[in-house]
Amino acid sequence: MTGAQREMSFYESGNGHTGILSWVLSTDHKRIGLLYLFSMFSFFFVAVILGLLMRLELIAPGPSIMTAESYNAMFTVHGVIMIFLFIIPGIPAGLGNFMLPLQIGARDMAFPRINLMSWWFYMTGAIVIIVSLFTGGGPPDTGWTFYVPYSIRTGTNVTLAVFGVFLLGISSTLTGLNLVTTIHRLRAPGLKWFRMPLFVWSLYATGWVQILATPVLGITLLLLMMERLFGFGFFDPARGGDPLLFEHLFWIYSHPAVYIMILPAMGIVTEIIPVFARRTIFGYKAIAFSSLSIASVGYLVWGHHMFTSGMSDISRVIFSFLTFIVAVPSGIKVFNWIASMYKGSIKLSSPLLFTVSFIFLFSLGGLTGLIIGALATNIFVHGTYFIVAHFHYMMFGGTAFAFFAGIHYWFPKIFGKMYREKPAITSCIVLFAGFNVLYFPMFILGLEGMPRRYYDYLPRFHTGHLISTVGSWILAAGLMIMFYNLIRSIFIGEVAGSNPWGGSTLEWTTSSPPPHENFTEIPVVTEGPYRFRK
Amino acid sequence: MNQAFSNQTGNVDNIFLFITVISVVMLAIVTSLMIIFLIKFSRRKNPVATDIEGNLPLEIAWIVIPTILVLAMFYYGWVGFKEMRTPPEDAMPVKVSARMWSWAFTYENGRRSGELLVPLNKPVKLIITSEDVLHSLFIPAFRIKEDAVPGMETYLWFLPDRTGSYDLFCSEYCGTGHSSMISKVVVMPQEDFYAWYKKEEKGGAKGKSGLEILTENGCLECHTIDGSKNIGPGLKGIFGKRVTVVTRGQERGITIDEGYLKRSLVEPGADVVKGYSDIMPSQKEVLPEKEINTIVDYIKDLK
Amino acid sequence: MNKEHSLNKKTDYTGSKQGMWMFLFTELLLFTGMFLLYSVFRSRYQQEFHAASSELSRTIGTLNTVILLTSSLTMALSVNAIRKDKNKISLIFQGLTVFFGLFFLANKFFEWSAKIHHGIYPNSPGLLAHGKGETMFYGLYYLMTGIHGLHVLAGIVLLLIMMVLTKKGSLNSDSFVRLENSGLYWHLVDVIWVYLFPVFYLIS
Amino acid sequence: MNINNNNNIGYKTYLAVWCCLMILTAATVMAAGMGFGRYGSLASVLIASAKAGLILLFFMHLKYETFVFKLMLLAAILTMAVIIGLTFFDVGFRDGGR
Ligand code: HEA
Ligand code: HEA
Ligand code: HEC
Ligand code: CUA
Ligand SMILES: [Cu+2]
Repeated sequence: MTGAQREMSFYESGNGHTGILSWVLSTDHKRIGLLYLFSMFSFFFVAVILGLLMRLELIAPGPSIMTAESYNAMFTVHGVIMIFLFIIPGIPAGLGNFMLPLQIGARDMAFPRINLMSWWFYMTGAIVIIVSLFTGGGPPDTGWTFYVPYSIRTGTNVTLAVFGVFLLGISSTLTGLNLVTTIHRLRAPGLKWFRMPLFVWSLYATGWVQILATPVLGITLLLLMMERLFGFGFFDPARGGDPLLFEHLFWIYSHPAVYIMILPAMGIVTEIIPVFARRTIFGYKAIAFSSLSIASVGYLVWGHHMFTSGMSDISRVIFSFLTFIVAVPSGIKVFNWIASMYKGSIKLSSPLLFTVSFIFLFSLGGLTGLIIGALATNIFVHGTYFIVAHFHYMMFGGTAFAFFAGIHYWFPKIFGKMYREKPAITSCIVLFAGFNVLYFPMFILGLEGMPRRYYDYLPRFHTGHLISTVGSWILAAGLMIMFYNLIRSIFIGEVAGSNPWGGSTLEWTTSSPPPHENFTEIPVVTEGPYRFRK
Repeated sequence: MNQAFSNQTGNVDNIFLFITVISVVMLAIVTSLMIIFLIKFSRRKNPVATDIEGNLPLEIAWIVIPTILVLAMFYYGWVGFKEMRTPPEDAMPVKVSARMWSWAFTYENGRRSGELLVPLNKPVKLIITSEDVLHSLFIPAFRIKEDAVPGMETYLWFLPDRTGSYDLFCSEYCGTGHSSMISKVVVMPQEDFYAWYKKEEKGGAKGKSGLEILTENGCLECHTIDGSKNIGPGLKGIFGKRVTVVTRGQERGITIDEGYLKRSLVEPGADVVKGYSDIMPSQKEVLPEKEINTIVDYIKDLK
Repeated sequence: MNKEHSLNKKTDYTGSKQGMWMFLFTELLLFTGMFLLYSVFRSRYQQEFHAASSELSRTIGTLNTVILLTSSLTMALSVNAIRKDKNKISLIFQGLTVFFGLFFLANKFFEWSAKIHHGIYPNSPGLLAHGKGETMFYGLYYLMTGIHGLHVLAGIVLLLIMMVLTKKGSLNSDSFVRLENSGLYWHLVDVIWVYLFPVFYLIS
Repeated sequence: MNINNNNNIGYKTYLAVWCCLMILTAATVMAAGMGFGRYGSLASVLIASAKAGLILLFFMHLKYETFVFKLMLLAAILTMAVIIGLTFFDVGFRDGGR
């Protein structure tokens, strides 16, 4: 985009189509990654608005701005969008798609057409979900967990919405398949397994979880649809079924799914710290292996969502034990990150500031995960706002903050422009503050006994909810600053060089934005990542 | 959180405290180290970084120490849990039946109540089930909770050691009325409790009036008696009216008669009034025959 | 789809196969969900499952097993043939495989319609009257053989496409990975049936 | 690539495998007929696994693939086992009614 000698970027090079078609029919991983990012953020905004409306409803006891039915539909749609349309595809299919081939020195993903297909599945699923909101019995009101028997009995449009989620599941599986195969097959010459950037390692672990867990969601949702349409009775005790089996099946997917969300986020954090500390990462192998072990042990703990469900006592004990085991590799990562700052030469730019916020919020959320992983305390706080606080700390404070960090870090690579640093820092601080004002009171509310998914509450919970609602406004302000800054910079930002941060991984060796096939010449790798001094 | 309302309260709170203290310490260590490093090794103060690839003893330490800590947490959580799951032999059994969106507590002598009344200092065992969808019985002051699952019995127990009245919530999402599925636990001195326990139910031998039954059984959570619509159809003046119902997927028109009303109570899923969901809990084996008849008569007269 | 793909890469034989295998894993896990339900209900309703199973025709079940296993043989042989540049033979074997697949489906069709004729299908009054265990058994039977049948159907469609490609000559001894992958899919569907057969027809 | 690495499987091998499969099918039907009770279901699962193994190894060429493929299949199978196994800690030990 700058000098005439510069190669054409992937924005400019033609692919036989023009206009919008050159995007939605493109098999270029960079274009698909941007398609994902763009569509994700559109849906994300819908869900944010729903979240803000929910908070508004909860600002005071008694009905405020909506009916119970609409509130129930809102947290369901909020949850479904945030989980299935935003945070699960978020990093792997958005940033991962864009960065993975660049980081391993490949020209594209292993299956470019499947890559495009998965975006189409994603869009179709999203459209089906949107259609389900306005047709039939109206938006689903089951919560994102779709627990039977309520989800079988309710007259709302659950069947269609669930079908939409099923399609999203296919999309996610295909993404995972592509990630894993790409990493196996398309690494540049010399890029041995233990020379890969750690973001790639985390995508590898994520890909496997997507492949091996998502089909279980598929069959679970299929069963739910069949149950509604044909009445098999698998979950209906009157016919010999067992409602707890649905919970098992659902969490067999949905617990590993939280690692689909967090692993790539951890990967981003691991990329950013060494670059801004200008030193190598501490404990490369430990971080790589902890990704793999989080992914695999993550399969063994789904029962911790069912400690009060009536599951057998033995399995409650076993699942609690296993839950504590997964906490250890997460801890290893946190300690490695901190150690990687030791004796660095740190520049606290906005990507690093988001990363540091991540580490704090993730640790707080994760440590509360230990409280709810212990049996006796889980029985107390399960189904209360304590859980709501835990998972917002993990998904938003964790994944989304890392996502922010990643967006800021790779922004110059993706768009070839630089954003303004001051507003970026401001937005991070405002987001961080708003976040804690919004979600920390929820821990207290939970301990006082406030159940989740309550449209209305007793007056004694008022203070906490009020503070929380105010926090949601602060957060929204932070979000607005950040997006304004980023979007503005796409158009009128200063031109960024190919390597503004002095990064040492392969994506920084090509121009910004990268050319159509990423590299003029496939690089040859001779050493591990994060070498800043030669 | 420091007042003991039942034996479980202290039990759970101690474990909570144990894990929280460790967690806060951990968080403090992590955060302060991070901030110290950010300041001390900022580019201004430390322009040249030192590469450190790893340090085996350190890495082993931060694998082993957290492992020990989490195992301790698991252990205490388990011990506390065992206590929560072992009711004493002499606990007073109370059957709990959850349905959209009310609770019914049935005592050994058949006494029924919509609130949970219990005697002070006597262990109580709740045997919980649901008539329709999942619910969860949650008493925050006692730190206990267990789901009500259709077709299954689950249990809880506690030993109340202070009189008073405490909130009882439904904490598993169960539909529109989930947030109003609230009741109370009333812990009373033993004499008071037994006086209530032995008393004849309201209405005595004559039985309750139709409206009383509707109120006590949560019918009015979904139905009105003034003709307006709610979750379910209004009950005023429906007798003799023609309605469209969905029977096994087929629509058909019927006239509401006694047989239909009874069926609506006992087998609500058989004919679902068009425009409504099939969510009404069946009253089969919940209400005695006599009371069902009373209701039907009451609805007939509700003009 | 569009041109940019073709300038991208030479096909990666092992990579394609690896992708296919991973897709097969997702199929396996899809069925795992159903086998999970099966094993739970089987352990809960031992007697009833036995009784219900004896109402299924072992003859048809065995016949279908033989058919599918044979179709796997012809499938393997067709891949073998194309590698040795014997496109004609390969085409014949592919056709045979399709034929066996259809044969299998026809049997399934008659088996199902007989049962449905007897009033035994999900949510039918006839089935519900048989009690909980049998309701679960037949529910699982329809679910699992149904979804399996859909997979057979998908395999047939896939093979028909391969036959066209073989005929056109775009599959040959240099480029046969698409046929090999279709074969992998076909064999996997077979493997699943190998488990479905004893699990539904042979409960003793 | 080593595109021809498993070219040497002949018709004979395939036919032999098919024969084994037929024999195993006959065996499992017969075993079921004899009514071994509890061991019967174990036997039929074992026989099915033998058949599945044959198909995987020969028809699907797993025997001739690299170690990576085998490892991945192992991971998938382990996952399946874990899913079913852990669930049984619940359904096998639940004391509430059913
Ligand atoms: C990104 C998503 C994400 C992540 C990463 C996690 C991570 C963890 N989660 Fe969370 N969780 C959710 C998202 C997530 N969770 C969601 C969405 C729900 C609710 C779903 C619903 O019901 O709607 C939920 C619910 C949930 C429950 C069920 C609550 C209930 O409903 O009763 C439990 C119970 O055990 C739990 C535990 C844990 C644990 C132990 C971890 C661990 O992996 C955390 C590990 C991290 C740390 C421990 C912190 C860092 C470590 C250190 C600072 C080192 C020192 C630490 C030690 C002493 C070990 N989670
Ligand atoms: C990623 C997941 C995610 C996110 C981001 C949020 C965001 C928000 N959530 Fe969400 N929430 C869920 C997932 C999420 N939620 C889920 C799964 C449930 C459970 C549903 C159920 O019970 O079934 C839930 C439930 C839930 C409840 C409980 C409902 C109840 O139990 O009654 C409440 C109540 O206040 C709430 C509020 C909010 C608010 C105010 C926001 C936000 O709107 C706050 C405003 C946010 C911002 C202003 C910015 C956020 C920015 C990012 C996330 C990063 C974007 C990244 C880049 C730009 C790079 N949520
Ligand atoms: C969870 C909500 C709910 C509760 C509680 C409930 N109902 Fe209903 N009821 C409904 C719904 C929804 C319908 C309409 C669908 C149907 O027919 O099943 C209905 C239908 C009926 C009808 C038929 C009305 C008509 O117009 O045809 C009667 C009579 C009735 N209910 C009586 C009762 C009585 C008596 C109780 C209490 C013992 C009760 N209901 C409790 C939801 C409820
Ligand atoms: Cu009952 Cu929620
Ligand atoms: Cu979990």
